Amino acid sequence: MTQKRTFFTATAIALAMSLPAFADTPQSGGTLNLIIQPEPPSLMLGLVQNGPTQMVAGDIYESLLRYDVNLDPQPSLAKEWDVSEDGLTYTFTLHDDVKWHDGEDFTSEDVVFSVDVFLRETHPRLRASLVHVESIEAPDENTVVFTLKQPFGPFLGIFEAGTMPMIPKHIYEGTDFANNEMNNTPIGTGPFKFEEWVRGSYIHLVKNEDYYIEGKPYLDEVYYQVVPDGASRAVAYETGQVDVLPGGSIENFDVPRITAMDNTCVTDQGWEFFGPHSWMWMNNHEGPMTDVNTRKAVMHSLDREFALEALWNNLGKLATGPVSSSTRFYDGDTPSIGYDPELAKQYLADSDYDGETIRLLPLPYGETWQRWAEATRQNLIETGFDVELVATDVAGWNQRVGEWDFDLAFTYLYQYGDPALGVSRTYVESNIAKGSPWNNVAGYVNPEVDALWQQAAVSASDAERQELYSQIQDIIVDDVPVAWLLELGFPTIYRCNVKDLVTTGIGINDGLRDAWIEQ
Amino acid sequence: MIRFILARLVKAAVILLAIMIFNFLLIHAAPGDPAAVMAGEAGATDEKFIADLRARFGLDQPFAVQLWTYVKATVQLDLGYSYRQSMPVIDLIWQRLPATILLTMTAFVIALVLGVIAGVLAASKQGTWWDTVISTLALLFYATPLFWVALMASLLFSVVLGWLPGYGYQTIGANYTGIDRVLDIGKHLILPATTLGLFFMAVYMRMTRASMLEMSRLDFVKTARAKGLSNGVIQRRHVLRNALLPVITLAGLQAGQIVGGAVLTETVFAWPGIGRLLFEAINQRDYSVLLGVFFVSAAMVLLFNLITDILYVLVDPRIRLG
Amino acid sequence: MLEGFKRFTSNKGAAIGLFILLIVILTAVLGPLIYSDSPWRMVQRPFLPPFTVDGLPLGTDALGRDVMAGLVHGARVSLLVGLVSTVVALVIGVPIGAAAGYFGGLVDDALMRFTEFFQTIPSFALAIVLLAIFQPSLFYVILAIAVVSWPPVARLVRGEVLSLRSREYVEAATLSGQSTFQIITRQILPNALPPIIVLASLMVATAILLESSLSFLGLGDPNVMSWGYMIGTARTVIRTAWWLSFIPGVAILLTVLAMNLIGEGLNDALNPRLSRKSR
Amino acid sequence: MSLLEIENLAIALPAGADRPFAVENVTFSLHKGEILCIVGESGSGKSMSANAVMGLLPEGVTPAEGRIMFHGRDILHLSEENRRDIRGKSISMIFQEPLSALNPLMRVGAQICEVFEAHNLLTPQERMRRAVELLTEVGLPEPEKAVRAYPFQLSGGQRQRVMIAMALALEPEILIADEPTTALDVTTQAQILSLIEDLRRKHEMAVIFITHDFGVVADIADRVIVMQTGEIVEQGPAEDVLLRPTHPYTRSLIAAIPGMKERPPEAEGKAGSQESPVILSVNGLNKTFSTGGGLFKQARVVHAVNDLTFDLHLGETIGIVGESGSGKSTAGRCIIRLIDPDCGTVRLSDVELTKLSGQSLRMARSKAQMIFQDPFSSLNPRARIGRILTEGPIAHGVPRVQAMERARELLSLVGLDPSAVDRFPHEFSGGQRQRIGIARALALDPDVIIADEAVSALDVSIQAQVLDLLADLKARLNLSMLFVTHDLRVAAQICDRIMVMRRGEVVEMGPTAQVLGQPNHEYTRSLLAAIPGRHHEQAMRLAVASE
Repeated sequence: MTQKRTFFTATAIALAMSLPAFADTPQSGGTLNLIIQPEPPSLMLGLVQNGPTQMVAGDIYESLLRYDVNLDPQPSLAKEWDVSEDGLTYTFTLHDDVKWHDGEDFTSEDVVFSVDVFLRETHPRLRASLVHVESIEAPDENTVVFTLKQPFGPFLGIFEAGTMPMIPKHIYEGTDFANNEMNNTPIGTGPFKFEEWVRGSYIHLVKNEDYYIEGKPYLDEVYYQVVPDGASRAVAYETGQVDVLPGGSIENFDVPRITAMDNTCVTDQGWEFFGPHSWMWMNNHEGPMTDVNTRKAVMHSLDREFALEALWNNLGKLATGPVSSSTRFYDGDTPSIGYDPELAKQYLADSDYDGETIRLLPLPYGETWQRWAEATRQNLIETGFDVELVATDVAGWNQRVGEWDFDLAFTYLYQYGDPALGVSRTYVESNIAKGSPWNNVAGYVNPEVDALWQQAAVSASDAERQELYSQIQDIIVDDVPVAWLLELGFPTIYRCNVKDLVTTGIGINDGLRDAWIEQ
Repeated sequence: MIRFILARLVKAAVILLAIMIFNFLLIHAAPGDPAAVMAGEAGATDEKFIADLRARFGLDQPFAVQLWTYVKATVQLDLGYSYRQSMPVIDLIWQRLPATILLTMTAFVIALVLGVIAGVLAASKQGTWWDTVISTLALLFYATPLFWVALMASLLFSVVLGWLPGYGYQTIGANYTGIDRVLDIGKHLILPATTLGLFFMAVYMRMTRASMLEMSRLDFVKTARAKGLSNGVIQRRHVLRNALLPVITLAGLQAGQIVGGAVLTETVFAWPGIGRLLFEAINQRDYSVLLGVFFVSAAMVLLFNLITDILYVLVDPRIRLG
Repeated sequence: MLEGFKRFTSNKGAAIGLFILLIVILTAVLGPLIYSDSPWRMVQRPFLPPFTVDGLPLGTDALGRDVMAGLVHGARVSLLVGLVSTVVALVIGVPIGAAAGYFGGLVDDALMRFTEFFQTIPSFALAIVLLAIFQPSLFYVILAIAVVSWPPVARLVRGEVLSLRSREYVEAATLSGQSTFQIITRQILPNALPPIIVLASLMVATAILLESSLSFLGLGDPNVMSWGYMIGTARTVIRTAWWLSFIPGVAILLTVLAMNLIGEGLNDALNPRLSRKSR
Repeated sequence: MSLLEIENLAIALPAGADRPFAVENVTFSLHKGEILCIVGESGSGKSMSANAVMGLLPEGVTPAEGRIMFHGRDILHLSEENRRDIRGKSISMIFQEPLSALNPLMRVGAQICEVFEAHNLLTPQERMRRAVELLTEVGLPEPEKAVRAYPFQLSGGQRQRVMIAMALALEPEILIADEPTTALDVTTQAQILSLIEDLRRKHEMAVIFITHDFGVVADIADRVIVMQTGEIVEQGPAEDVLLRPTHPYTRSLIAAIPGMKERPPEAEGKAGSQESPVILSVNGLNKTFSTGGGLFKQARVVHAVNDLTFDLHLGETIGIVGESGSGKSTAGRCIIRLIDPDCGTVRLSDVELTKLSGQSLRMARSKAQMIFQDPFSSLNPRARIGRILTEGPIAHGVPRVQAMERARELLSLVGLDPSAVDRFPHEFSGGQRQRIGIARALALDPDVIIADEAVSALDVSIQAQVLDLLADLKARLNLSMLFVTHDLRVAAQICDRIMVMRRGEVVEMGPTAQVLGQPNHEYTRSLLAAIPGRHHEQAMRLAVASE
């Protein structure tokens, strides 16, 4: 089976989008002010890949592909690509007139350097995928060939800027990457260039006049404003000082009020690629949560509808299991995990829980999470648990979760569009290791499921993968190793005259290439 | 006098050194491994990544070595490097410090000037409704939580009335220059500086009032009256000057509290100063930034104290010449 | 002493302060009996304004919890933290100050350098760091507040002891063969008590403020409902539900005000420097 | 012709004071050029009338009745403006404590210039010139430099001279001096008194001189007013009042002046107690204080006690006499190790005190007890008298009941009711407290008592009583005593031998009669010469004796 998709013009992309804004002709000019929260530690996307960094650096750096809201690949630096029938060879053809911000030419050599040298050293998440890669070659200036050792289903899903940003070889080759001075003045190929960063205040980007797509970008200047306080961020939008509130920049409580304002639009699109999925870790290693009945009692105690309504403004959905509905191979037909206090009490009675204090770790990411933990504690207390909140800051949370020093702990993780990339990592036995809060922290062990994950990842057939993943979801939901909560809905709030703000499944993190302001 | 200042400087330096060691010990006693935090934010899962980070930040060195390195570097004003923010700590602080100094100094001046004026007024009109009103206000300000009054002020003046900007340091994206910029910053400064100053204003007011009343009872005031001096001259020249001595001492001591109060004010008003930097750094366990901010704020307090000492010397001949 | 009490109650401000404090104490002691349910219980729709629903006089917060219940339970925490941390601060500060003042010389130098050192560190920032290290729980909140508030006690006690040490009755006690410990505890400290009591009452006020500030920043004990916590959580919704921050703020203000008024009243009553002036 | 007429003046005290009026029915006049002394004990209201003249009554204290006529106007009813005009210009005033009466933050010259400024006189340059002239006139050394000095840089006597210069600046008609020499040493006091005397003559000023000291009165007064609890009990020319007092209160005051009564002959005879055994032997005692030393500053070294050597015999009283700063109190405290001496030995009975420490020192020290100066600070205000008197014995192992029994006996011994054990110190008067202090010193049956200015803070009549008590106890219990005082007359009354100290050194030591009668040392002579009222002493003594 050969897949071949080629797109040439921006209008073609726009046509493929489901967003309604393209009826108008884009207008050039204007300044866009966005909130950035928290202030990113660095803008060098090759070194730091957290949310804020990616949001700003997504304008500066690009990768070979982008993904639409259905997670289908779209052209970016690669104008076309070809996957061999055996699923082992991926050939990318690059745009031929792309230049770095400092004027140097962007070539296939840069791609090889970025992936094989730079990112292989600095990017742990990509490194995990690169184990499947046999070789990366640049037969000519505009062609890059990836050869795999064996088929890897989700491979075409890793060519996104946050996973595989293109790094300028002429700047970084042979240097100490982490301490290169140029990290403070990032050079990419993206639609906007880095201009100035006043720490604690704002990051200023300006239009890349030499961008390879004629006419783009439309905006002249972009400011990412650093406003550390949620209420102040809301005020900044209200008083017109910023135009865009990306997901998570204001407290959820403020969302209804802000979205009710004039000339204000809201979308929860642009998160499909990440598929932020929240759950409570349950400690399967030791303590009361080792008993499946206790875990089920917890699961059915949780009034997630209330949380969705009171805390998340009905943005997002109830999770039905380990896989987000926006992630590929989702299967909703799994055993019910809904709110049922009576059932919860029954499971609790059947369990060997004998009244010990359950230590619940909230996620130290602000008000909503804190409130959620408080509501959850109350839910559990009403079922008959004795629960104590353990206050931590981010560092303490990381440490406790990484060291399995908890009974219940809130968390949420991205799924990166494919179960093999973002789901299996938290359920397979091989990923149980102290020290990291992002692996199989719960300590879920099921050899049968492990085998299925293995099989699904290397299958080249989507149909076969779907079947395997459905099977996995069924088994895991029945084991309740963790208590799944919500598929989080992060609303992007913006002035309605800002058009084409979110055009891909990665949202604003994919850069403001297409955005324009209606005058 | 130079001797006196030199002696104070040496003392300050010793305290500063002690603070360095103390801070280092304290913060390293904290749970939470900075490498784990950074790895987490990078979305990393593997051990190697964390180990690399630890090595890169010297976190794998013996404790004593880390301490010695820190003290040596701090003495040379090298406050380390924040890997979380990819910047030398001293640069981070330099960026934030002016905003904090602007805020605290303005608050301090507001508090001192208004506090002393109100205190003098209350003392000279002791027992009248002036005194009652001023003393009651002072009592209220003294009892009001700083963060709460900041919240209420921003609600009232920024949200409801829309008179003043309620957050930040300057109008976002306005890019004013010259006098416009000064005015813009000034406008942003009013609410945070006033709310921060309010508590201290109450302190200075009460102190000035009490001190004025106490001085009025002293013999030299009687002498001044016996000379036939007018009440105004007596109050100004004899009572106030003497009454200000304890106020100066207190003001110097309070300076440290103002820096602390700035953490709350800066958080509520999104003021980009070191108070906010401190709170962020604690949340992220950014050791080098934490140590740096602590060091700088303690140094600021010591500087304030030194200035107070010098002022005291200038005002009080008994210390200058005795 | 009796005369002092009369002077105290005849002071209008002190009487008001005492009245408010009594209400707060009553609330703290009896309130939780009336509001015996956990203040964390979600009882109604979120964000009900005050006086709109029967049985919920002050409305509900962001999770539909009873604000009145929170206020009542918060009184207990504020008073507890205020009192206990003051006691702990006294336990640290009084011996240090007494030793420094009584023995003088090197002991004084060492102890005062130590005290000065704690005074130089911005105390609020120190409290934040201490809590960050120990993880916030009621115990550590109290400890952190005590640790940052003892230096003034030590300085005050030192000053008092220093001046009392050279009093002739102390010399007489020395000559009569009493031990140093006896002299400090029986001759000196009882006479240093009035200013210590005054300072302690003001410290309670400061401690309540500190606790609320820490809780406001999210560094309070998450299992305990406190006024500072209530404001901290309401801060984000101040635009839509201003009363959620306003009401606990007033509670703090009144309690701290009461403590300050009482402190001032005690000061006038116990340190009647003015009354011995006329001669 | 009288310059100032005070008629029927009554001054009301605020509610809650111990009496409704500070003074009542006060009527007197002041004549041009005369010195009028108002004399009385503390609480007699002697300063009040003078303060009323200046309009400087303390807050809450107001004139209730009467008038004060000055140049035909009633001062009490003048506007503030007019009163200010009088103050400093027509009537000026000096105070008891010259340090606190001067603004510590202003130069002396500037404070003098202010007087002219207050009345809009002269240019700034002229004012400064006048300030220098005035300082010259009041006898301040180096007046050119002195105008630039701050008060703290001057000595007590110099400060009072500055105050006087200030008061003289506008050549007032009346100078009110409110106990101007009480805080000064006796030699300085003599100088200031003669300065006031001189200036009065030169400027033809009238002076109202308020004092508690009949010696001072005898030295300078033209006329005398004696006050008791707010009322004038006697007034008249100095000689009449001093030598022929009509009111019993006046008589008792004069009789109470130390030295007014002859020492009983048997006391003189006992001066021979030199033959009795030595109970306290002090040898080569030294103590130096250094102050203000620091990293960058030279320490200032003061020899407080320099090579003190003497023996005290059983039953003997030695007076240690000197002015402030002479080291007399330090010497007393070094002997019983309240202050640790630098070197030298103190042998008490057979114990060498200087070698002891800790518990053994505590035990040995019970044999030397002290009576203190200030009756207000010498008793723990929070302890009942019973506790105060028993703490010592109990610390030395006496059972509580027995100690309490002894306490009652001691109270009777010092002339107090034994029931006093249940009361607190503030319930007693100054004199009674001093008796309690004596009882406490006796509670441990000491071999030696050191009395440190034991009667200096007391009013003269109380002083006499306490001195009598001490003399009586001494005789009855055969006490050996070191009597530290600044007052030669007090020393003369109770001591067998006198030791005169100056700047840490003993300048003269000998039997009382010899030291006071034929002093060897120049300094002793100058001290004796400075005793106020000395020249009238004989006459007054005769007057008292003739009663």
